[in-house]
Amino acid sequence: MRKVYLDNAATTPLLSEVREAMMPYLGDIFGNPSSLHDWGDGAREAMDRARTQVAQLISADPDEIIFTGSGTESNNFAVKGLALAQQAKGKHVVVSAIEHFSVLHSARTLEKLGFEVSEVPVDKHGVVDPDNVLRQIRKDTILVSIMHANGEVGTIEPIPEIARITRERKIPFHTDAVATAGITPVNVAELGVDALSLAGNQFYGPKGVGALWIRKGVRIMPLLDGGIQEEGRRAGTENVPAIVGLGKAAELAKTHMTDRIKQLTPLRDHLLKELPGRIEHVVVTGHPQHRLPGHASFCVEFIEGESILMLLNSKGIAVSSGSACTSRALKASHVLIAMGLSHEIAQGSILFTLGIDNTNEDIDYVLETMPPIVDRLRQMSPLYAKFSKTVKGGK
Amino acid sequence: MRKVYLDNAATTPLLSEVREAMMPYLGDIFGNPSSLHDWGDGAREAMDRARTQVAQLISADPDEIIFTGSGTESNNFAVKGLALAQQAKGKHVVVSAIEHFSVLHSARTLEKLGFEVSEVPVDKHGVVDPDNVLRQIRKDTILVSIMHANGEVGTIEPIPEIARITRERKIPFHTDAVATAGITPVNVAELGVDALSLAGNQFYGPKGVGALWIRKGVRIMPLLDGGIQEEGRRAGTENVPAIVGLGKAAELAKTHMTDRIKQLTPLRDHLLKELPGRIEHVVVTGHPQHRLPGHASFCVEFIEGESILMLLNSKGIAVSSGSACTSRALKASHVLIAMGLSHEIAQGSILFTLGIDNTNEDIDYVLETMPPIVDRLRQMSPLYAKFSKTVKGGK
Amino acid sequence: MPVYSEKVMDHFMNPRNVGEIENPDGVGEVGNPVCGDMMTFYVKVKDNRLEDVKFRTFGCGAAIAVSSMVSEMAKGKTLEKAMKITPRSVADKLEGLPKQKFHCSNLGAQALNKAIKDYLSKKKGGGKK
Amino acid sequence: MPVYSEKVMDHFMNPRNVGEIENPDGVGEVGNPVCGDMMTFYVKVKDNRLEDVKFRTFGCGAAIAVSSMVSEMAKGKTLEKAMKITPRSVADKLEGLPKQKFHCSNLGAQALNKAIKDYLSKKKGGGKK
Ligand SMILES: Cc1ncc(COP(=O)(O)O)c(C=O)c1O
Ligand SMILES: Cc1ncc(COP(=O)(O)O)c(C=O)c1O
Repeated sequence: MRKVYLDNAATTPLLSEVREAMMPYLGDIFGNPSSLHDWGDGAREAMDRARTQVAQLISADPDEIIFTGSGTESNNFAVKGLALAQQAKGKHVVVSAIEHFSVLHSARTLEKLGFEVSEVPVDKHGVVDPDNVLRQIRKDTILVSIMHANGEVGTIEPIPEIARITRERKIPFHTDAVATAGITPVNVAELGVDALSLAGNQFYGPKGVGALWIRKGVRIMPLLDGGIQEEGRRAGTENVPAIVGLGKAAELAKTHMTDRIKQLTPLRDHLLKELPGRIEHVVVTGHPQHRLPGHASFCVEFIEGESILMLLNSKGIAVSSGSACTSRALKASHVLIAMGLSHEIAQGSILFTLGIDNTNEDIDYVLETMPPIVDRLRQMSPLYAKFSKTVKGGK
Repeated sequence: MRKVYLDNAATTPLLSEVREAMMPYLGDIFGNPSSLHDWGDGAREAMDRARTQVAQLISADPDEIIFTGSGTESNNFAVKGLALAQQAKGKHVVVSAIEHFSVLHSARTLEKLGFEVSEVPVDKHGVVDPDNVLRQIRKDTILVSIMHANGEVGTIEPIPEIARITRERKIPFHTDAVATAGITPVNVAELGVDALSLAGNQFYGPKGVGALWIRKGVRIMPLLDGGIQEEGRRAGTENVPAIVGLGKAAELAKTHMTDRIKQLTPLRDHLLKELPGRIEHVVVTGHPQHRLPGHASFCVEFIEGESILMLLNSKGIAVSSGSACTSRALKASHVLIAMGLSHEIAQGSILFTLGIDNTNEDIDYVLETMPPIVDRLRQMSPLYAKFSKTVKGGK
Repeated sequence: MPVYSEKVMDHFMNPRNVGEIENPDGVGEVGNPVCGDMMTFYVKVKDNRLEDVKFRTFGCGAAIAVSSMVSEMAKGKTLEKAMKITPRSVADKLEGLPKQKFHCSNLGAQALNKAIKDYLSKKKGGGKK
Repeated sequence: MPVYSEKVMDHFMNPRNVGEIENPDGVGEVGNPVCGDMMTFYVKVKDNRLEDVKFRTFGCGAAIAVSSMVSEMAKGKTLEKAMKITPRSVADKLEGLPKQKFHCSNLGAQALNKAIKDYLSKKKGGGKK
C-alpha cells in the first residue's frame, strides 16, 4: 500500500543531514556545556554554533536566542515570563482567540495569578485585524501575543502591522512562530516583535528542542529556575544533541527555503482546488492566499474528522483532524469556532500538511482515496440522512 | 596523554545500547505520539514501553510517571506545581539548605508569589536531621522538598525517616532523586515520598529528558500549559528518542545496579582514603559512609577549585569544582557553607564523580597527578604563604 | 498500546447493522454535533425481542464502533435484557476504550434504551388508542 | 568559543612573575576568599620605574592570568604609566575575559595600584622622617 505522510504540522521527519550532525553528540562529545574541562568545550562550541545558525534563520543576534525543550515551552516561557517580569507596570494581556493552547492556557494561568486577559477575535479566514488588537489595548496592557501563523488553518497573520501598534505604545509583543520559522521567511526586525517562539520538529529538526528569541533589553522571568545556563534565563543541563540538530535544521531551512516553498505551494494549491471539486459540501478553512505553503485544511460536512482520519490511515494516508496535541480531546477546535463555523461543521475538520517528501502522486492518491471514504461515512451519518431527506428530497 | 573522565555528576556518557535503542526514533519512527494514525502508533508504543521501564526502576506505577525535559524541569514542576496546587490549604514550604538550585530557586519564585519558605539546616556531613524538618513544619506547611542525595558532596539523606513525619501530617513530600535514581536503589514506596525527580543523563541515558514520579491522587499544577500530552500535566510534543533512551537507560540501570555499585565503591574509597594521605590540608566533604557510590569530594586548603580543575584538565583529567550548572558562577558553594565550612576552605572544592568506565589505573593517575598541581598552586597562593610563615615558621 | 483495541478497530472498519429500519417500532436519538457525537438507533420488535436493530452515527471511531457493538449485542435479545446493556459492558466487549472516549459507550447504551422506550411508550399509547 | 582565550590559558598555565620580592618598596593586597579571589602585588621601584613586580594570587584561572598579565604590563613602566593600567586594558591584552570573570581584571589593576600607592606613601613618610 502507498504510504503518504501528510501530517507535517504534527511533526516532520528528521533530515538525515540533521541526524548526522547530531550523532557525535550522542557519542564521544557527551560533555556538559557548563563543564570547564575539555569534555565541556566540544559541547559548548557546538551550542554556540547552533545558536548562530538559529539566529541566522530569523536574522537575529545569537545572544538573543534561548534554547528551550519545545515550542510549548517557548510559548509558556514567553507569555508567563514576559507578563510576570512587567507586572509592576500592569496586569493586562492581549492574545488572539486562535492561539495555540500553549499560549491560551498560559494566559489562563496568568488569570489565576491575578492578570486579566483579552482575546482578539478573528474573521472567517482566521485573520486578526490589527484594529481589533488596538481596541483591546489598555493603559495597563503589558503583553500582546499573537501567532505568526496558525497550525490548524494555516492562516498567516499581519504581524508587522500589529507590531506597529505595540511598538508605538512600548508594549512587549510576542509571536508564536512555531508554524512559520524554518518554513516561511521569518525576520525578527521586519516582523517588529520583541519575542518569538520556534520549534525544531516543525522544520525537519529534532523533537525536544525549541527556542525563544527575545530582543536585547526586554525583561523576562525564567520559567525554569536553577543553574546559570542560558545566562540564567533557562536552567537545566542543555539537550546538546537536539540543540545541534536544531541548528543544522535551521541552516538547511535557510538554504533551501525558497526551493521548498516552490515545491510545496503548487501541491497545496492542487489539493485546495481539487478536493472541493470531488466531494460535495466541503469547506476550505483558513485564508485562501495568506496561508502556509504546505497547508491545506478543510471541513467535510455531515461527518466527523477523526473517523475520516482513521479511514484515510487504513489507506496509508496520515493526516490530522486538528492540532496533534488535542487530537484525543473531544471538543471542536476553538480555532474553527472562533472563525465562525458551527460546531457541526467544525467537527468535520481534516488537515493535510505537506512536507518536502511529498509528490504530485501523493496528492492524486488523496484525491482518489478520499471521496469513497467520505461517502461511506456519510452513509452512516444521521446528519447526512436528515440533510438528504430535507434538502435533496426537496429538490 | 591519559584521558580520565571523573565528572559523571555533571553528565554521564551515553551507553551504546541506549543510543541504539534511540536510533529508530531519530529515523523512520518519527511520528508524533499524539497522532492517531500509524505514524503515531510506533512513537506512542515506544513511550509506553519507556514509561514502564522508568516506573520499574523506582518500583512505581507507569501511570504515575510524567516525562519532562530535565532534572531541573522535574524539580521546578514538583516544587512550584505541588505548592500552587495546595495553596488553598496553606502557603508554607520546607526545603533543606543544600537543595540543588532548581529546587532552591523554585522556592524563591514561590516566595515572590506570596509563599513562605523555611530552610532546614544540615550537619557538618551534609545530613538533614529529620527532627529539624519536624521543627520547621507548621500548620500551613503544604510541601516539603528534601533531596535524596546531594550531587556536590554525595551525602544520602534519611528520606524514609522524614517521610514518616510528613505522612503523619499528610503533607506532600517531594524528593529530588536526580543524583540517586539509576545509581543507587530507589523505591518510591520504601522512601515513602509523594513525588520524585530523576534525570536521564545521570545514569548513562540521554540529555534533555527527565521524569517526575507523582503518587496517584496527589494534585499538581502544570508547569507547561498547552496540549493534553502526559494526561494534561506536561504539554508539548514529546521528545520521543530521548524518552526511549531514558527508558533503556533505566532498564540497564536496574539490571546492572548491583554490579556497578560493586565496581565504583572500592574505587571511590581508595580515592577518599589516599588523596588526603598524599596532600596535606585536604578535607573530605560529605558523609564518610552514607554517600553516593562513585562520589569523592574534597576541599583543598589555600587554593581555589577552578584552578585545580584547569590544571587537572591540562593533564587529561576531567573533574568539577561544584555542580556543573554553577561552575561559572563565582560564589562558594551554598552546600559547603551550609555544612559549616569557611568560605576560604569552600573555595577549594574539588569533586571526582566516578563512572562505569573508570578503572583503578584512573584513580592511581589522579593520586599521582594531583599533588604537584596542588603544590604549584599553593606556591602561588598568598594564603598559603601566610600560613607557612605563621604556622610553619612557628614550628 | 495503540489508541483503540483491535475489537474497536474491527467494528469501526466493518460496522454491523448500519442504516435505518423502514417503519421502525422505536427510534432513539442521542447526542448532538456540539458534543461531537450523535447516534440514532432504530429497533424492530417481535415477541418482546429485538428482531432488528440498526443505527446511524455521526462521530469519532469509538462512537461508530460502540454503535455497531451495541447493535450486535442487542439484536435478538429480549427487551428486558437489551435494556440491561450498560456502558461498561459495551466497553468491555470492545476490549476497552480510551478514557476520553468512554462517554461514547454511554451514548450507545442510551440511544438503544431510548429506542426501546420509544417502542414501549408507543405500544402503551397504541394500546390506549 | 572556549571559556578562556588562548592568552588567558597561556598566562594561567605559565604565569609570569609569581612570588614575593624581598624587601619590596610597596605591597598591595586586594580581595578575600569570600569573594573568591585574593591578590598580593609586590613592587620594586627604581628611578620612578617598576624595576620588578611580583604577585601571589588565590583564585580562579582568570584571577591568576590577570595577575600575571598585570605584572607583565607593569614591569619596566614608569609609576604614572603603570597606574594608568585599567581593567579594560588588562582584559583586552588577555584577548577578552568571560563576563562573570571581568571583576578579576578589576582586582588585578587595583592590587598593582595599591602596591604603587603603598610605595608612594612610604616614600612620602620616609621623606618626612
Ligand atoms: C502554532 C503552534 N504553536 C505551538 C505549538 C506547540 O508545539 P509543541 O507541541 O511542539 O510544543 C504548535 C504545535 O504544532 C503550533 O502549531
Ligand atoms: C541533585 C540534583 N538535582 C537536580 C539537578 C539538575 O539536573 P539538570 O541540570 O540535568 O536539569 C542536578 C544536576 O546535577 C542534581 O545533582
